[in-house]
Amino acid sequence: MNDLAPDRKYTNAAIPVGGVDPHPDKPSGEFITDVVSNDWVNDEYKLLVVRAAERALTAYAGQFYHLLCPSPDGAEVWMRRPMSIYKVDKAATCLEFLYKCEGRGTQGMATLAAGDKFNVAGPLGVGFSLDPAWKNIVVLGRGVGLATLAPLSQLAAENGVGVTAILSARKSNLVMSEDLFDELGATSITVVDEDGSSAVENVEKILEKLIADGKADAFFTCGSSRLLKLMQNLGKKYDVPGQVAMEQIMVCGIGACYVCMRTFEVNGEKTLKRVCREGPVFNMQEAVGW
Amino acid sequence: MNDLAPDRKYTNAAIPVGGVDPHPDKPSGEFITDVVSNDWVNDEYKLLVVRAAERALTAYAGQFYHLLCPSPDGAEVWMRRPMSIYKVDKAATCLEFLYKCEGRGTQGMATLAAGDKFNVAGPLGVGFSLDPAWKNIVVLGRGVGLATLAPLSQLAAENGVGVTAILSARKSNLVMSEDLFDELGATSITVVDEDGSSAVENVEKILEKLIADGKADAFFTCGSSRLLKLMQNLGKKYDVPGQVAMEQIMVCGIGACYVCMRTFEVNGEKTLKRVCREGPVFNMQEAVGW
Amino acid sequence: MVDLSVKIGDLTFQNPIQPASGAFSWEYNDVIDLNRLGALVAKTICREPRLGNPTPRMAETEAGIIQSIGLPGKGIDYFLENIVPEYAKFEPPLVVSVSSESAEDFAELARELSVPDVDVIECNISCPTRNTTGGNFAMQEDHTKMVMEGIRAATDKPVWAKLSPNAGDLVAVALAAEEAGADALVIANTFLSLKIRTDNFRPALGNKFGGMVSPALKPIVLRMVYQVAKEVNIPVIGVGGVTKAEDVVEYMLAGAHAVGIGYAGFRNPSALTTIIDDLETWCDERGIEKVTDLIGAVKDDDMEMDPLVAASHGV
Amino acid sequence: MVDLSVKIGDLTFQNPIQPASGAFSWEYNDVIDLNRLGALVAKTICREPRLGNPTPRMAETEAGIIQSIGLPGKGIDYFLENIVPEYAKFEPPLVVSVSSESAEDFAELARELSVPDVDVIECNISCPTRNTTGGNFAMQEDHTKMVMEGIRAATDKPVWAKLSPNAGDLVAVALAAEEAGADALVIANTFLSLKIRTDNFRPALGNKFGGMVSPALKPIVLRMVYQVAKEVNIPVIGVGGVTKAEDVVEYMLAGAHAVGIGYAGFRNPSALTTIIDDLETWCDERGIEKVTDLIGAVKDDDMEMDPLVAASHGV
Ligand SMILES: Cc1cc2nc3c(=O)[nH]c(=O)nc-3n(C[C@H](O)[C@H](O)[C@H](O)COP(=O)(O)OP(=O)(O)OC[C@H]3O[C@@H](n4cnc5c(N)ncnc54)[C@H](O)[C@@H]3O)c2cc1C
Ligand SMILES: Cc1cc2nc3c(=O)[nH]c(=O)nc-3n(C[C@H](O)[C@H](O)[C@H](O)COP(=O)(O)OP(=O)(O)OC[C@H]3O[C@@H](n4cnc5c(N)ncnc54)[C@H](O)[C@@H]3O)c2cc1C
Ligand SMILES: Cc1cc2nc3c(=O)[nH]c(=O)nc-3n(C[C@H](O)[C@H](O)[C@H](O)COP(=O)(O)O)c2cc1C
Ligand SMILES: Cc1cc2nc3c(=O)[nH]c(=O)nc-3n(C[C@H](O)[C@H](O)[C@H](O)COP(=O)(O)O)c2cc1C
Ligand code: FES
Ligand code: FES
Repeated sequence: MNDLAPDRKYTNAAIPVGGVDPHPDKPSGEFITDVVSNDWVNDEYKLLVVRAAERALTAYAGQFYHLLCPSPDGAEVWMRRPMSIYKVDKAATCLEFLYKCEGRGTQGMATLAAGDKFNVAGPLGVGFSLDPAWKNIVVLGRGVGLATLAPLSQLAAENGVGVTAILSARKSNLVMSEDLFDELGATSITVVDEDGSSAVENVEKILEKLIADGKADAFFTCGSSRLLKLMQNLGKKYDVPGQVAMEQIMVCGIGACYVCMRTFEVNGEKTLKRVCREGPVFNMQEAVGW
Repeated sequence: MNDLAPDRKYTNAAIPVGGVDPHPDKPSGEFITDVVSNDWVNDEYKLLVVRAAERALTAYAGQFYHLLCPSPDGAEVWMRRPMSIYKVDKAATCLEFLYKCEGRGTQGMATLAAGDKFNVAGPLGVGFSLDPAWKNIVVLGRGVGLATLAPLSQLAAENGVGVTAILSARKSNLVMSEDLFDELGATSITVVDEDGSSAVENVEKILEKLIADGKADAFFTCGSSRLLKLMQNLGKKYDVPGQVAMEQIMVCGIGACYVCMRTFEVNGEKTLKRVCREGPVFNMQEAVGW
Repeated sequence: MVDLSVKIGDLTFQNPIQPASGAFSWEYNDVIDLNRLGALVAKTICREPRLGNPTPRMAETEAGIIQSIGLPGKGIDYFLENIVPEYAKFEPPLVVSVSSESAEDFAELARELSVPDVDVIECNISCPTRNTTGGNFAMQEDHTKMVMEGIRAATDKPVWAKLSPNAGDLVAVALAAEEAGADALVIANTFLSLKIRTDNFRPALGNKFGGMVSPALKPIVLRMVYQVAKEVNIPVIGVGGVTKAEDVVEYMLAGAHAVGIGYAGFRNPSALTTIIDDLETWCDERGIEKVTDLIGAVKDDDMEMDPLVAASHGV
Repeated sequence: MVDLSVKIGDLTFQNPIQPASGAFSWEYNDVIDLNRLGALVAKTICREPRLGNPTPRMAETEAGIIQSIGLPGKGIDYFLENIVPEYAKFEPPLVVSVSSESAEDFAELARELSVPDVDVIECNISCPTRNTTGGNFAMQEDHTKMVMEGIRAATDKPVWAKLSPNAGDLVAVALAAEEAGADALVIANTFLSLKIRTDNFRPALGNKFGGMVSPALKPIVLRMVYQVAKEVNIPVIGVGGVTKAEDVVEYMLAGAHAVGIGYAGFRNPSALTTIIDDLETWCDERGIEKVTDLIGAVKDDDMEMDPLVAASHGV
């Protein structure tokens, strides 16, 4: 005679690690992952490693997962949070997310501990693509934008493409992924606000040098409107193609709700696109900043 | 620039263990207690022991606390749950609650572990009272009703009043508090459904015997409509006064909302009373069952 | 330190935090210091003693509760004799909520309640489980006007009209109440709701329908307060889902002079006084000198738009 | 095993679970098997390409979200040419939601949408951020009647009217839609709401007002479905806060023939198909042979009353 208990049940058929996959051929799914670790990388960022079912490991650079964050405070978090895939470790059957602890969602994520379950939907969206003609690319990222660019560098390394990574941050102790980029054989250049090296003019000089040296067949960026503008200008000036990963608040993450739209300029005409479906990675010259 | 974080904050000034008490003279308060233990007593009941600020320890038999249960399932439990005080251990500065795991609230309580915080409001309501003229009383409880009657027996013991406790349950392994009653020097009689000993006719015989033996200066009951009716009838027939602890769904627990009303018959006239304020303990003859 | 006092009509309240009717009684003095509240608000009373609705009177829902109490009470005579003196022991102004099924009786009740210890008469013309012709006058502007005019004529006390969130055109109802002479508007009462138990196919409440109460509903009530405050020239008191100081600020930004609090005080008996403390801190931290500076201070006249979308909206 | 199929007008749906308009698109096929759904429901389309409202279009609230998307889309021509064929690849009937600011255009759109691959035309006459004379016809019964009559005359397809929870007298609006020839009623759209940020004093949404969506609101919408289903003779589809099979049962007990689901599919992309599975199990465990046996099966004709209270209510 207890009707109150089901009052708050949510229903899903998320696929657990080792569970039967009802739709092995579908590109995306809802998965229940097992938290392996969730450690601080620096004062503001954490790295979450989760073990996931096989199909969840098909994510590639620039795609994202939509995460059902636990609550930081005993009340519900009502919407999922989009997060770029930072690393897919096929051998360990693990996904990694690098995230900045901001509001309730990411603060809730920060509470996850080894052994916890974590519901993730994905992989979603259109990620980065590499033109076989490109021999050397430049990735320029600021803050947590590096989380999105890291797997691109891996992709490039795997395809024998040389990478120069310019890592921008407020303070040197907030520069992440330097090791990761190094590991992948990328040349990394760190610029920080502390010593003024991250100033647009300085980054511009670095980029022009790379172009001159034939190290910039394509540009990639994420995480800063200012740096996007810089790359757009240089890209136009020197005819360097580019891609940018955009962010927007999302609801469905799948393309249904039209919450995540941003303005783009395609062939001189302004239009709106869904960051979750047509993106999050877009032609750099079409983006209108954010 | 983060306005979302405070979205779900609740505000209170509950008094923690060792905290400053802004209202030492008020009869009730909102307290944050520290969970000491929370163990299974049998298949269905758990005993929660919490350490509380000094003023929280003034509870006496029949009074209750209004408990802010944690969530069993990641979503909120919206209302407090009333729970009788099972034991006040002044030496250890602890409160104890004996509860049956039923719906979301008590299932949430069941998740509490040593070291957790638990918000309780109280003590509330009017508890049992003992007439100095009474030398021997009979308490008759079924199921978790015994949780409410246990501290009464302690009160009686402290006042040199003899107690016969009739403990009724479905199965013998669900009879709780037998030890507690024994400890307090009460004579306890266990009746169960399994062997038919809990049948009303049998309990009636036991009660009539106690009356005949002069062991029943007053009746006390809690937890069963059927047993209340029995005691009311015998009480009327043999002129034995009595008290009953009633239950009702509550919102405020303080007397403001009028959610917890029950029908009573006072001097032949029917009237409604608030279980939380005029009760939960009432003159047995005035109760109209539940 | 911030001045938290607000004026509603000629009355000054030491702060904008009031309990909501039906969610408070002098018995809360067992837990908190009632003298700190902006006002004391008694539970709605009726002429005759009423038993109220069948039990259960409350059921939990997915995110909140529904309740149908049915205005139980011992009637106005008992109230004046026994309850008003209990409230009179405390300092904040006493707001007395009253309800009736007829306009004449409503006016007569207002007259009888016009005793020295009563400071404000709050007209509960919006009890959601009463019907539009029998007590829930606030569903329609003409009913609202009629009943409020009668009350206005019957008393010199400030009269506040408590409106219904179930009305379709709340602004019209609000304007009708203002025109009839209401000194302030209390927005809003509870949302008419239903819960059916799937275990026994029965309504969860004895009275079938109930009024929903939940912090979840704040954005809906806030919208109503905003819309009404823009149109009327009398103060609005926002009631619905306030659980923290930021919610008080949000209601005031939307145009409210004060807020009423129900649910939060059920959840945390010490909530109301804590919210007063937190509001003070919130204002002090931001250098706000008078809490009244927040009233209607929402910045909505220069909405930032995506340039492309703005163009498509003709901006 | 239970027969989950339901008929709405002449159309049979394999089960009573449908996505809600705006919360679904054929792209969900990336995650779930669309052929299992009761129906496919496309996002509301308008005649012209629309950019929709300024961002942000969504904000989280205490218990749910508010959103104001503004019906963006590429217009009816693109829709007929490119989107309808995507839906046609799947088996369930296709419900196409449509909105307009004028009755004439609404009728004309309905005519143009009457192509073979479209099975139902859902008339979104209740977009909460449009005004009563410009698209939110469902606030008033006369507007509803007028717009629905035009649409009825323009098409032979089944037409469903999506109603507004913000209307004061929903039963009157429902009766008007029925009289105008609607084949079914979809109850309800979202609750007009506002959130103001206390950090910058600005509305949280680019469009200021938004529609609230939350499981918290289910008891309010359920009450509306119950009240309307008692009065009309056409099927009602309940939309609001369904997150589990028990919610489907609750809506059906209240009188709904089917339910629409939005939020739950956002939270858990696999929710809809799981709710279908769970509903089947729920019925089988209780020996319910046809899910249609649940429709209107609430036991509300013999409410148990506390005897004393019953007496006071004249029962
Ligand atoms: C495709 C995509 C990939 C992303 N990848 C990463 C990543 O790898 N690591 C990482 O740390 N962050 C990433 N983000 C941003 C991340 O989604 C937000 O930081 C997160 O949702 C904030 O949630 P919260 O509850 O902590 O903060 P909230 O309290 O919800 O918001 C805090 C602040 O973040 C802004 N914000 C909220 N949601 C988003 C959003 N979806 N996009 C951008 N800003 C938002 C709010 O406007 C507010 O200013 C990504 C966003 C997108 C769209
Ligand atoms: C003064 C008082 C003292 C109590 N003391 C104890 C005690 O010491 N130990 C104990 O186990 N229980 C006690 N109860 C009962 C306890 O309050 C309920 O079991 C509890 O609230 C159920 O919460 P839940 O969320 O687990 O169940 P829910 O899912 O809320 O409900 C489960 C069932 O319990 C019923 N119920 C819910 N609330 C109450 C209530 N307030 N009173 C009675 N029935 C209710 C419901 O109708 C339902 O049938 C007491 C109740 C009162 C009023
Ligand atoms: C148990 C309960 C009883 C109520 N009784 C009354 C009442 O007697 N008169 C009245 O005008 N409102 C009554 N209300 C409504 C509240 O005054 C208030 O409008 C509502 O609870 C919304 O505010 P909140 O979200 O802060 O709770 C009652 C609400 C509850 C929960
Ligand atoms: C992001 C979003 C977009 C919506 N778009 C539409 C729409 O285009 N047309 C419409 O009729 N309803 C729309 N709605 C309302 C839903 O169809 C539905 O009525 C509402 O979400 C309530 O159902 P739920 O509680 O299951 O989410 C939208 C809702 C959301 C959350
Ligand atoms: S988040 Fe729904 S369309 Fe992108
Ligand atoms: S629970 Fe509020 S009066 Fe008893």
